[in-house]
Parts: sequence; C-alpha cells; structure tokens
Amino acid sequence: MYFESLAAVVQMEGHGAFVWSAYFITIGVIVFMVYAPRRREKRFLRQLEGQIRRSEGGSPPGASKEV
Amino acid sequence: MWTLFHKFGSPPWLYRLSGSILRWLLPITVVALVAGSVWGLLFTAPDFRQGNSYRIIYIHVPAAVVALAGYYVMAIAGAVSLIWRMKMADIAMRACAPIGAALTFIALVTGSIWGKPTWGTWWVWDARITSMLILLFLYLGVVALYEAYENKALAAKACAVLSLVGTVNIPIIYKSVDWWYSLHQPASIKFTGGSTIDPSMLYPLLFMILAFYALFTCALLLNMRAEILQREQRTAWVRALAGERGGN
Amino acid sequence: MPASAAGFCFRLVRRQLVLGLRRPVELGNPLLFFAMVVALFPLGLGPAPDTLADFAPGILWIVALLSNLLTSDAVFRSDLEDGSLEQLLLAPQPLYFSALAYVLAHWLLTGLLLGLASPVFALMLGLAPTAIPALALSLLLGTAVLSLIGGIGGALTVGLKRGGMLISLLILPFYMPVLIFGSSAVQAALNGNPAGPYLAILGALLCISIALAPLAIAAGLRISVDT
Amino acid sequence: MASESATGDVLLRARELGLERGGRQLFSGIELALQRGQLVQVEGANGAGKTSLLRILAGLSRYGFSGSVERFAPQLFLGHQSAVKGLLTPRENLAWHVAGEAGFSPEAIDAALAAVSLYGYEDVPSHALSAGQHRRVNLARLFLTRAPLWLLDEPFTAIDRAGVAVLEARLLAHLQQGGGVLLTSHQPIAVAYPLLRLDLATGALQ
Repeated sequence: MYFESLAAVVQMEGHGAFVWSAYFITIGVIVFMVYAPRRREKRFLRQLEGQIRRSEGGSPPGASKEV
Repeated sequence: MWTLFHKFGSPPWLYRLSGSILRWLLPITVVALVAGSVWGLLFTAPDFRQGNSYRIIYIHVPAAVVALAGYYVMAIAGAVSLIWRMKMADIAMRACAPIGAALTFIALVTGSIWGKPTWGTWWVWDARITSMLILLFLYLGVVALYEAYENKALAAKACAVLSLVGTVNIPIIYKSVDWWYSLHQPASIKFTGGSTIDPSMLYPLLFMILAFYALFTCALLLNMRAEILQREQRTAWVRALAGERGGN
Repeated sequence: MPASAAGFCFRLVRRQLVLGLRRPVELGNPLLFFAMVVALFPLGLGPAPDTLADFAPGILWIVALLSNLLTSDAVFRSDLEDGSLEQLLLAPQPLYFSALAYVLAHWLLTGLLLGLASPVFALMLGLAPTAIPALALSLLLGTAVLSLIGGIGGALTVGLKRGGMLISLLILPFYMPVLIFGSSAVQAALNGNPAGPYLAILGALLCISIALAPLAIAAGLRISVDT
Repeated sequence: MASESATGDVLLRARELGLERGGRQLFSGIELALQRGQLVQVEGANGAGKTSLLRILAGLSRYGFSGSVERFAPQLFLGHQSAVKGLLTPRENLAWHVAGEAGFSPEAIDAALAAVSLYGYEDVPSHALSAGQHRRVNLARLFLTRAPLWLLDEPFTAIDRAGVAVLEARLLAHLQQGGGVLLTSHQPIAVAYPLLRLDLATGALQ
C-alpha cells in the first residue's frame, strides 16, 4: 500500500476531494445504471400481474365488494 | 451457427440466458470494480507531475473507452436489426444508448474534476473532452429520436440508421477535433501518452477497463430484460412469469 | 416504361426548383436569417471592428450552419404531408438517386445562394477582403455537405409531428467537422496561408457524404413513410 | 393452360399476410394471387386494416407485418392523399409526377385532365382548386399510366356520380386490356365485370 494512514488516504496530499468526489459520483451513476432497469423490470411484472388478476375477475380475499 | 442466430431471436430464450449470465457476471463485476479501484487508489504510486489526482484515470479512461466501444456495439446491433430484422437486435440497440450516455457522462464529469487540480479549471476545450462531449450528444440524440417515435419498432429502425451514420462520422469527428485542438493548442499541457505510462499504473488501468466492459455487459443485459418483457407483454411466457413473481 | 434514373432525377430537381422559386419569399428566408443573426453579433460583442473581424470566420460559419439547419426540416415535410413522398418511394428508380436529387435542389436553393451572398455579410463584419474568396468557396462546398447531412435528419424526423428541435439534436454533432474545416479555411486565408488544403478536406467530406448520405436518407424515408 | 396462367399472369402475390397493431390482430393468413384481368375488392369493417393491407401490398409498409409480398409488374398506387402540389398546376403535377413513370405527352395529359372533367383547369395553380379537384388530378393518373397493377385505396371518395361512372368505365377498359385491380371502396362498385371479394376478417377470396 502506498499510503501510510487512513487520513493520508482521505487527504491524498490535497487531491483527496477531487479523487474521492470523482469516485463517488461514478459509484452513484453505476448504481443507478444497474438499479434502474431492475426496478423497471420488477415494477412492470407487478403491474402485469395485477392486470392479469383483474382480468381474471377475482376479488381480493376477505374484502367487501366495491362498486 | 444459424440455429444460434435464431435462438438469439427468441425472447424467452434470451431472457432466461441473460438471467443465468447475470447471476454470476454481476457479482464478479462488482468485485472487479471494487478491487480495481482499491488497487488504483491505494496500491500505486502517484504520478510525479500530477500527484494523486491522476488516480481518477482508473475510472475516467475505462469509462471513455467503453463509452466509445458502446457506440459501435449499438451500431452493430442496429445494422443487424436493419438487415435481418431481428427484434432482439432492436432491443439491444435501444438498451445501449442510455448506458453509453451514462458512461460518457462519467468520463466527462471525472475528466472535469481531474482538470481542476491539473489545469486549474473545471473545463478545458481539450480534444478528448470535446470529443467525449460530442459522443454524449450522439447518444442523447439516439435516445431523443427513440422517444419521439410512437411506434417503437420504427423507432428502433430510425435509431439504427442514426447510429450507423454516427459510426461513419465518429472517426471523422474525432480526427477533426484532434486536428482542431492541435491547431489552437496553448502548448502548455500535454496528456501523458499511453506509451509512456508506467506498468505499475498500466495494469490496474487495463484491469479497470475490463471491469467496465463487464459492467457494460451487465447493464446491457439488465436493460434488455426489462425491454423484452415490455415488448412481449402479451405472450404467454411473460404472463406466466408475472403470475409466478406476483405470487411470491 | 419507367423513366430512366437520370431523367427522373433531372425531373425531380426541376420540380423542386420550380416549387422553391414559386415561393420567392421563403427562398429569401435563410438569407434574411443569416443577415439578422450577423447583425446580432455586433450588438452582443460590441461594435469594435477589430473584435468583429477576429471572430468573423467563426461567426459567418456558425450562422451559415444554423440557417442550413433550419431549412433541413422542410426538405421532405410538405411531400410527406401531401402524399408525394409515398409515391416517390414507390417509383421504380433507385431511391438513392432520388434522395440525391432532393438534396441537390435543396442546396441550390439554400447553400448556393448563401455562398454567393456571403461576401456581403463578410464585409459587414469587417472580414479582410483577402479571406472572402476562401469564405465563399468553403461555404459553397461546406453547405453541400450540410445539406446532405441535414437531409438525413430531415428524413428521419419527417414522420414526427414535432421534428424541429429534434433534428438539431440529431445532426448538429455531424456538422462539427464541416464547421472546423470551413472556418479554418477562412482563418488560414486571413493569416495569409493557403486555404486550399482545407477546401480539399471539405471536398473529401463532400465526396464521402455524396456516397453515403443518400443511403441513410433513403432508409430514413422508408421508415418515416411506414406508419 | 391453368398452370401457365398461374405463373405468367400473376401481377401480385401475397402469402400468409398477417398484421398486428397495438396488440390486436387486424388480419392473418391472407393469401392472394392477383392475376391479369382480375378485379378484387378488399372488404372489411372500419379499422379492419384495409388501408394497411394496401400499403403492405404496395411495399410502403415494410416492417411489422408477417408473410411475404411479391410484385411482378409495375404498379400504380393511389392512397388517401392526393400527392398534388398546390404550387404546381394540374398539368405540371402530372408531367413531373414523382412516381417515376416515363414522361407523358402534353396531349395525353390534357386528355386525362379532360377525362376527369378538369378541362380548362390545366394551368390553374392547384391551390386554387378544391379538395375534390385535387383528388381528380390524382385520378387522372389512371388515364395516363401504363402500369398493369393498380392498387386503389377508396378511389371513389369525394367524387360525384358522373365522375364515378367515368372511373368505372376506365377500370373496365383497364381490366379488359389485361390489367389487374385491387381496391377498397365504401360504395358498391357498378362494373359489368366479375368482382372478387377479399374478406379481411376471414381471409377468404370469392
């Protein structure tokens, strides 16, 4: 390891703010890149499942009939 | 060969295949990205001129490389979609654009952050940065064109034509921007050329480029899965899948 | 029975030219736009002749580019709206040449006029007279490339209701090499260097565009009509 | 004889045509071999996909349908839009038509315009004409064309009774000269000629 202490890692001889902000922004974008399509897929499946239930004409168990 | 080709045209097959690929590729990618970053951030010596700020190279360059390659992946998918009218190629092409735009965005932002300690300013009209900016415009153009069409099958064809035009133009744009920069260059700053980079810095960089390729693949497959389901929502297999998931 | 491809192209160019010439006001619009935007720069940058002359090559080229951009949207639009475009696609002649004919007519009605009128605007901005031939020549060559690229954008967006803004997003990146070499040609002439190499590069870009852009235009038109 | 006519006289062949729009199957399994001298009317309710079928047969729709279409002869397609330029006169519209047929003689153009009762309107700018007259300028192409295969989408719309009679006579002449016609129409067609009906809902041709 190049650095001697955790503080040195954070500081990076004065460049820490730049390096770390670059990495954190990248992490943010990557997480979004992976998370967004997964969320889209899950939400779509849930939506479709509800649509199928509706079209089958089932009523929720134990619920009173709505008009 | 042809059977494989036809299999790629089959949505449920591709959906299942991508699922089983992602199951191992996604964890590997995450581990590789973390390992490569730690390697680059903590276990390499600083650049003797730029100091520690050069460590941004381990995300900046891979993002830029893969963003550019992504455009070609998109164009190839577009060509396949135009020539063989393969539905899955449409979907792959569509999925490339936002990923490519995100990677280009990473390259631009990290380049800008890197520029501050190195050049003393957030933005320099340097040849590479300008080229990346144009690449971002190209990606966003594809996304905008796709969204503007109501008929998504036609949208994909239109985007395929646009991305093919882009592939012809990208080398021209890059060369001309490069040339333009050398004409106006203030001659005070030079990038460290790829050939002079020290091996101890090069290996983590190559490793990170591979990791970013894996990331691109993962994001591509994830986007394709979401798109496949929406396109195929009336088919029995998607409805069965929805029933399965909803039950859990 | 079908007309020969060359004869058909000639007929198309003639038809487009007649259509353009019967609306002389619209023909003047790009030039008027050019003049107005040129007039904006002294207001924005200050009227100091030196400053204006320094920026003149860039200003003139950017304005030419924008005025070309604004006309590209209309190349195929009226033909799509009245059904001529679908008839054109059904014509037995290769669509490649038909697309080229449309672009040629568009260039004759916009780029050619702009190139010919550019010396006047150059004088308004105080561009040195030595650079004016390079400006006119680079505009003549460059706007032809712009028309071809603009045709691609026009073909891809003609089926959309709101194409106007979109087309600029699509094709402006492709305009950049033309801008770089066009303004460099003028700059070179201004500095007393030969503008020939830059004009040659513009010529090369024109050759590539003539070879490839009609393919993209044809594909775009087929997609746009297919709704 | 029968086999000969099946190969040499087919102007247009469609196999297994199917179209899905917005999750609805508009039609499927359409089989068609339009031969010389055949008049086929496409039938179906509003929104059944008649226009879509014609655009597929003409080659304007290339994506999104299943099956195959082959054309063996030059075609003339008349769609909903008249393809008439307001800035051009009827004569110029026909002489410089974008559909790519060889140039027509001025006499032929004048005769065609007279046939659709636009005599005297030859040199009026078309924007001064009514929508119905635009349609008739477009229909004048039927009197000029040498294409054997005609695909006509609602040719009789916005045409008066006398005009319809002239068109029907033209259709008859075309069929007797060995042309083939496939059309859609809301009005019943009064042509003294065997009429085949293609039912989009069932795909049956009778």
